[in-house]
Amino acid sequence: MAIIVDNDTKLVVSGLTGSEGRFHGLRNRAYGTNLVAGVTPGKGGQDVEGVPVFNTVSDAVGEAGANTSMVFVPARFAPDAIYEAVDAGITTVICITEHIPAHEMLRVYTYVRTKGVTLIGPNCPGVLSPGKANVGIIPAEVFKPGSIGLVSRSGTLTYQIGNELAQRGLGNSTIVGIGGDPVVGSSFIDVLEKFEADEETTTVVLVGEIGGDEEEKAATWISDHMSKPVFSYIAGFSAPPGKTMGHAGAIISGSSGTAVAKKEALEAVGVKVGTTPTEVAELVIAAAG
Amino acid sequence: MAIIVDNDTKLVVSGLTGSEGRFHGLRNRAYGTNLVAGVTPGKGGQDVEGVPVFNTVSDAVGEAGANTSMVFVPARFAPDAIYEAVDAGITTVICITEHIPAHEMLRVYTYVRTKGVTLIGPNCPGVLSPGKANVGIIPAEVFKPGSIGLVSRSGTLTYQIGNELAQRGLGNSTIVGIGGDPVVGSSFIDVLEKFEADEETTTVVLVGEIGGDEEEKAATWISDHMSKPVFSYIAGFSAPPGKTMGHAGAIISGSSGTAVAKKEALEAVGVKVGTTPTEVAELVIAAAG
Amino acid sequence: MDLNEYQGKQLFKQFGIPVSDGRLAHTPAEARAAAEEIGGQVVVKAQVLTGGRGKAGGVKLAEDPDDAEQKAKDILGLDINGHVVEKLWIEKASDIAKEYYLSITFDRGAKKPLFMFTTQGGVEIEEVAENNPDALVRLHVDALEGYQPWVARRLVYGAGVEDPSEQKQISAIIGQLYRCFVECDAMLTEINPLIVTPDGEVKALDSKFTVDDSALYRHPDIAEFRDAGAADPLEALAREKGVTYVKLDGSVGILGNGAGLSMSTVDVVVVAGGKPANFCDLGGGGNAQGVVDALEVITKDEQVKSIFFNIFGGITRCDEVARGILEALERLQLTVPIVVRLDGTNAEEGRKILAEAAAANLYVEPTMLDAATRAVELAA
Amino acid sequence: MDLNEYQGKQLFKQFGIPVSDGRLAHTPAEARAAAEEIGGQVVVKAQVLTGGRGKAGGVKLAEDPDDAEQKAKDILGLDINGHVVEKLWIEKASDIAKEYYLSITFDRGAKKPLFMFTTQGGVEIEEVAENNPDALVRLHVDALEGYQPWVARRLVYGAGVEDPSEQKQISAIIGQLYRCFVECDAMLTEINPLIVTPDGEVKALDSKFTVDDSALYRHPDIAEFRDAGAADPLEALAREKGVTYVKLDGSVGILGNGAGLSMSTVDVVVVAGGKPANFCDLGGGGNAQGVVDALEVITKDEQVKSIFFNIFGGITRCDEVARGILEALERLQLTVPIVVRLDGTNAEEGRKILAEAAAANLYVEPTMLDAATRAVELAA
Repeated sequence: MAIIVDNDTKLVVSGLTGSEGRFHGLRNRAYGTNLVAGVTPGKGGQDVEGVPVFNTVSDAVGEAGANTSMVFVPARFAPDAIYEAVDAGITTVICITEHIPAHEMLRVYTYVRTKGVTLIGPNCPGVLSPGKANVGIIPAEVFKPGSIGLVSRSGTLTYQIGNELAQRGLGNSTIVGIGGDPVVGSSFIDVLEKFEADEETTTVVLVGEIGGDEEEKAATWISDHMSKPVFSYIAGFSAPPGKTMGHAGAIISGSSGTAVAKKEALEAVGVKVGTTPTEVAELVIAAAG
Repeated sequence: MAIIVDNDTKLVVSGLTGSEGRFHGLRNRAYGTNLVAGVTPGKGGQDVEGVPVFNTVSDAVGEAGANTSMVFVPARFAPDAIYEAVDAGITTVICITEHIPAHEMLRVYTYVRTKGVTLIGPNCPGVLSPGKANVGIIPAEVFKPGSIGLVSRSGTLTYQIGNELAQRGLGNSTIVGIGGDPVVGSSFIDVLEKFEADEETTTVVLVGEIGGDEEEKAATWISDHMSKPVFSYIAGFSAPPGKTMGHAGAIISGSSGTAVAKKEALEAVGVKVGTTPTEVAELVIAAAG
Repeated sequence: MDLNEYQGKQLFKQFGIPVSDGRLAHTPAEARAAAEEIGGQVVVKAQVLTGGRGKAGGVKLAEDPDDAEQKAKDILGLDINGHVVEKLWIEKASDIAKEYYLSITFDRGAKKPLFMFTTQGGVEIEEVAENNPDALVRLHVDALEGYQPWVARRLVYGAGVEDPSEQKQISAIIGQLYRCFVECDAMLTEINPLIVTPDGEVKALDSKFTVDDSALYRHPDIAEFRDAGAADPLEALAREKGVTYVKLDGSVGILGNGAGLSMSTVDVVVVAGGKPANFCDLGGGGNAQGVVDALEVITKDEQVKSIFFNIFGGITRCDEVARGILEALERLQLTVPIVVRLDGTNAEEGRKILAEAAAANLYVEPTMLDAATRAVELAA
Repeated sequence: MDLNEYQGKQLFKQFGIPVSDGRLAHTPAEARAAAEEIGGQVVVKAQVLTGGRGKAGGVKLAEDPDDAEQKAKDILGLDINGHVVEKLWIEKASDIAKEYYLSITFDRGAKKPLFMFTTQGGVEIEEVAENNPDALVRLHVDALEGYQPWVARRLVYGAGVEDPSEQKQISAIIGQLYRCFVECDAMLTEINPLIVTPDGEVKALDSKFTVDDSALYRHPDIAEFRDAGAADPLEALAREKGVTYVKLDGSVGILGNGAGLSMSTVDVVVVAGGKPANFCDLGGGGNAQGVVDALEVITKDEQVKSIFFNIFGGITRCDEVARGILEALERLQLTVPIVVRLDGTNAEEGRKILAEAAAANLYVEPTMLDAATRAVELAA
C-alpha cells in the first residue's frame, strides 16, 4: 500500500520542460515512478527524454492516463496549475513551488477541499514511498522501504530523520513533506489519518517545528483516533520568541507555538518526543526492539 | 416523515418585520409551523406577535434553536441572508424572494452545495408538508395530508394540481415549489431523491414547464433510481418558440425544451404525462384505483 | 434583455475586446457622415434583435460615403423577421482571413458558465455542434474558482489554434469576455465571427449579448440600452405597465397569476378548442392596479373576443383581484366578456364580490376547464 | 513584512477607512512644519516596528508647533525595544470618547481570515481575550464566499455597539478593512484603537499591518515601504544578499539548508553545550554564490568563533556546496574554523572536493551530532 504515491501513481509534471522540473521529474522516473507526461503550454507534441509533453493537463489525463500531478512551475503560475490539474480530474496534486502568495493559496485550498482531491504542499519536498514511487525532490537514496510513516513540515529535516532511521536499519512506508507555508493542502492530521488507515504503516514519526498550533492539534487527533504508536521531533527548542526562522511557519508569538509547549502537548497523549534527530531515531529503535 | 419541512422544523424568517414576511410568517405559524424567530438587523429584542426578533440569524440559532430559514427580504439583500443562514448553521433554507441576479445566485448555489445545506428557491412558493408545517406562500387550505409527493417549478400551477388532486380525495406528503429562476438551490432530481427516500411518499407528481432540460434530466434519473411511480404535467404545449413566458425558465430555443420533447422523454421512462392539470389528476386516480 | 450588436460591442470595448471603429446612424445622411468620418470601405449593418440579418439583406458593404448613404436607404425600413430596421451600425470594413466562434452561456443545467470555442466560426454554432462536434470545444467554469488562465489554454489548444500570436490574442479575449460576462450580469455573450485579419489581428466582428433582467438595477448604463421601439407595441405597453405579456394570434385573451399557471391556461384554452390571443402573467402581487393594467393591455388587442381570467391565489389574494376586475370594468369601460375563475387565498370573498357586482359581461366559473370552455364559446 | 503605523494608515486611507490628517517627519524642524500645516494640537508618534511605544515615551501630545518640535527632539533617537526612532508621524490630535478594537488575521489553523472585534479597545487584545472573553467577537470568513454584509452585523451587534450611526460607520469600516486585507495580501491588519470621537465619528487611530512577503512582487508600492534602516545591520545585509539570517547571541555560527534543519542545527549545538551565534538558512537552491553570501554575512559577526555548516542535500547538491565553500574561503579570506557535514544528493563528491582542498580551517564530520560537538569545541 503506502500512502499518496505508489505503484499506481501515473505522474504528470507541470513544468517538465523547465530545468528544475526536468531534473527532478527525470530523477523521479529513474527511481521508478511512472512518469507518464509533462505539461508545458505551447510545447505539446514534444518530449523530454521520451516523456510526452502536452499543452494541457486535460490532454495528459486523456491521452496518458495521468492521475497525479507534480507542480514545478514558478509561484505566479502555480495556483493556475493546481486548479487546472484538479479540474482535469487529477486526484493527487503535489506542489513543490515556493513563495505562492498566502491569499491565493487560501482560495486554492478552499476550492480543492470541496473536490475531495489530495493536495500536498506548496513549498514542500514532495512524497516518497520507498521502493514504489518518488514525487518531488526528496533524495530517495537516503531512505529504504519499511513500515515507519514519516510526516514533516520541513524538507531537509525530514531527510535528516530518515537518515538517522536508515542508519539504524529502519525503513519507511511513506515520507510526506507537507510544507511550511501558511496554507498547505494537507495538514499533519490529514496525513496521520492516511497513515492510520494504511496497512503497511506500523509506526509514525511526526516532525514538527515551532510556530502555529498544528502539532498541538495533531496531538488531540492522535489521542482521539490513532491506534498506531507515534514518535515526534520538534525543531526550534533554542529559537528566540518573535523571530521568523526561515519560513512563515517558524515563528513564536508570545508563549504559544514554542517547541516546549508542543513537546508537552504531544507527550501528554503518549507521543515520545526527541530533542535531537538522533534521539527520536533512538526512541523508535527502543520501542521497536 | 415528509421531506424538507415537518414537525421538527424550527423556523426563522429573515424579514419577519416586513409586511409580506409578517403576513406569511404568521400565516405559516397559524398553520402549525413552529415559527421560533424573526431576524431584522436593528430590531433585535422586539417581537412580532410574540415571535422574538433577533439582529442576526446566529442569535436566532443560538437563542431560539432555529434550524430552518425562510428568506423574505428584497432581492438585493437576499444572497447575504442566505449566506448568513448557512454560516449560522441553518440546514434548510427556503428563499421566496424573486429577481435575485442569476450570477449572484450562481455563487450562492455553488457555495451552499459545498456545505450540504438544502436550499429551496429562490423565486419559489416554498414547501408545505400538509398537517405538519408550511414554510412559504403556498395556500395550505388547498392541500390535505396524504402520500403524493408534488414537485414543481411553478407556484400557482402547483396549487392547481394540488387542488385537482384534493378534489378527488388525494392528499400530499410534501409539496415543493423549486422555483423557476435560472439557478435554483434544489433541482427536480434533488427533490425526487428525497421523495424516493421518504417512507410516507408512495407516488410523485412532477410539474414541469417548457424551457431548459431539467425535466429530461429528471426522466433519466427516474429511470435509473426511482422505484416509486411518477406522474407528470408539463405546461406550455401551446407556447410559441423563442418567446419568454414570464419567468426565465419558460423559453423554448429551437427544438429543445418544448413541452412535447419533455413529455416524450418522461413517457419513454414510464412516466405518465397529462396535458392538462385535470388529466394528470385523473391519471393518478386511475393508477391508485 | 437582448442587446443590439452595437451595444454589445460597446461593452466589449469597455472590457478591452478589440472591435472595429463604427458609428450609429438612424438616417441615410447620418450613414453618409459616419462613412466619411470612418473613411474607406464600411459595412452598413441593420440593428435589429433577430438573427439572419445577412440573408435578409440587412448587412451590406459600401465602397464610399455615397454608397453608404444608398445602402442605408436600402436597409432602413426593411422588415427582418417582423423587426423593422430603424438603426444602422456603420463600421469600418475588415479583411477576413479566418472566422472563429467564441461564446459564454449561463448554463442553467450545469449551473456554471459555459465557454464554447471553435475555429469553424461564421456559421450558426448549432450547425458546427451537429456536423463537426469535435471542432467545438465546450468548457465549464466553476463560479467559485472563477476564471483561471488554464481555461483559455484548454480552449485555444483544444480548438487547434496554432499561430502563437493568435493564441495570445485569443487567450486575452477569452479572459476579457469572461470578465465582461460576469461584471455585466450577462446570460449570453457571443462573438461570431471572431475574425483573424490577413495581418493576424484578432477582433470581434459581431456581438450577441443578453443581460439578466433581474440585474439591470445595478447596471443603469445597460438598462438605458432598452430598445423601446424594437418590441411589439402591445408588448412595449405591457413592459411600461410592468405586466408580463406575450402576443399570440388567437381570440381568447388570457390572464393568469404565475408563469406556470398562465402557460397552463393557454394550453387548456387550446384543449377546449380555442385560440389564445396572448400569454399574460399578473405576477406574484396582483393588486387592483395590476389587474387594471393587465386588462388594459389585453383589451388593446382588437382580436380579443373574450378573456379568461384564471387566478389561483397564494400570495395573490382573490378578493383583491375581484376588486381589481370591478375597477377595470368601470375605468376601462370594458364590454368584452370576461370569464373568471378564482381559487386559493380568499377565493370565496372574491367570488362573493363579483357575484354582488352582477356585471353583465362577467362570468364566474368553478373550475379551470369549465372556465376555458366558456371563454372559448364566448369568443366564437 | 511589517509596516509602520503611517504606512498602514496610508493603505487604510486608500480603502476608505477614516484616519486623521498627518505628516511624516525625520527631524524636529520637519515636525514643526508638519504641526504648522496640520494646525492645533498634534500627536508626535515614533514610527518603529515594535509595540509599547506609548509606555516607552514614543508617543506625545504637542500643544503647538514649538511644542511639536520639542517633543520630536525628545523622541527621535529613543531606543524602543532595540529599535532606534528615526521617523515620526505627526498627526492631528483626536478627542476620544470610546476605544474599540478591530482586526483581521490570516488564521493558519482554520485556513480562513479571522475577524476580531471588541468595544474594549485601546489595550492589548490578549488581555481582553483572557480577562473578558465574552466581550471579544471572533468570526471567520470563508475564502470562497468572501466578505458578505452579515459579517459586519455579527461583529457589530455581537459586540454590543448600540448607536445606529456607530453601527453604520463601523460596518463600513469592517467591509473596507476586509478589502484592504485581501487586496494588499495582508497577513494581519489591526486597528487598535478604533476610536469614536465625542462627535460620534469613528476612525482608525493606529494601524498594525503585516504583508505576505511572497505577494510583494505584485505590490510594488507596498514593497517600497521596506524600512531598510529599521533592521539589525547584519540582517539588512542578509536580506540584501537574499540570505535568511537571524542574529542570536552566541559564538557558533550556523548555516544549514532548509528552515527545519537549520533550526534543528541550532538546537543540536545547544545540546552539545554551545551557544549559537545565528540562525542562517541557505534556502532551497544552494549554489556557490549563495554559499559565499551566507558565509560573508555570518562572518561579519565578530562574536563568531567557529562555523557549523550542516547540509542535507535534496534539491541542493553537496558538490555545488563544497565548491561554494572553497570559493568563499578564497574570496573572503576566511580563517575561522568551519565544520562541514554533508549528506544527501552528491554528498560523496562534495566530501571529496573538500578533502582534496585540504584547507587548514576546514573540518569534515560524518554526522550532525559529531559536527556540532566539534564546532562547539572549536568555539571554546
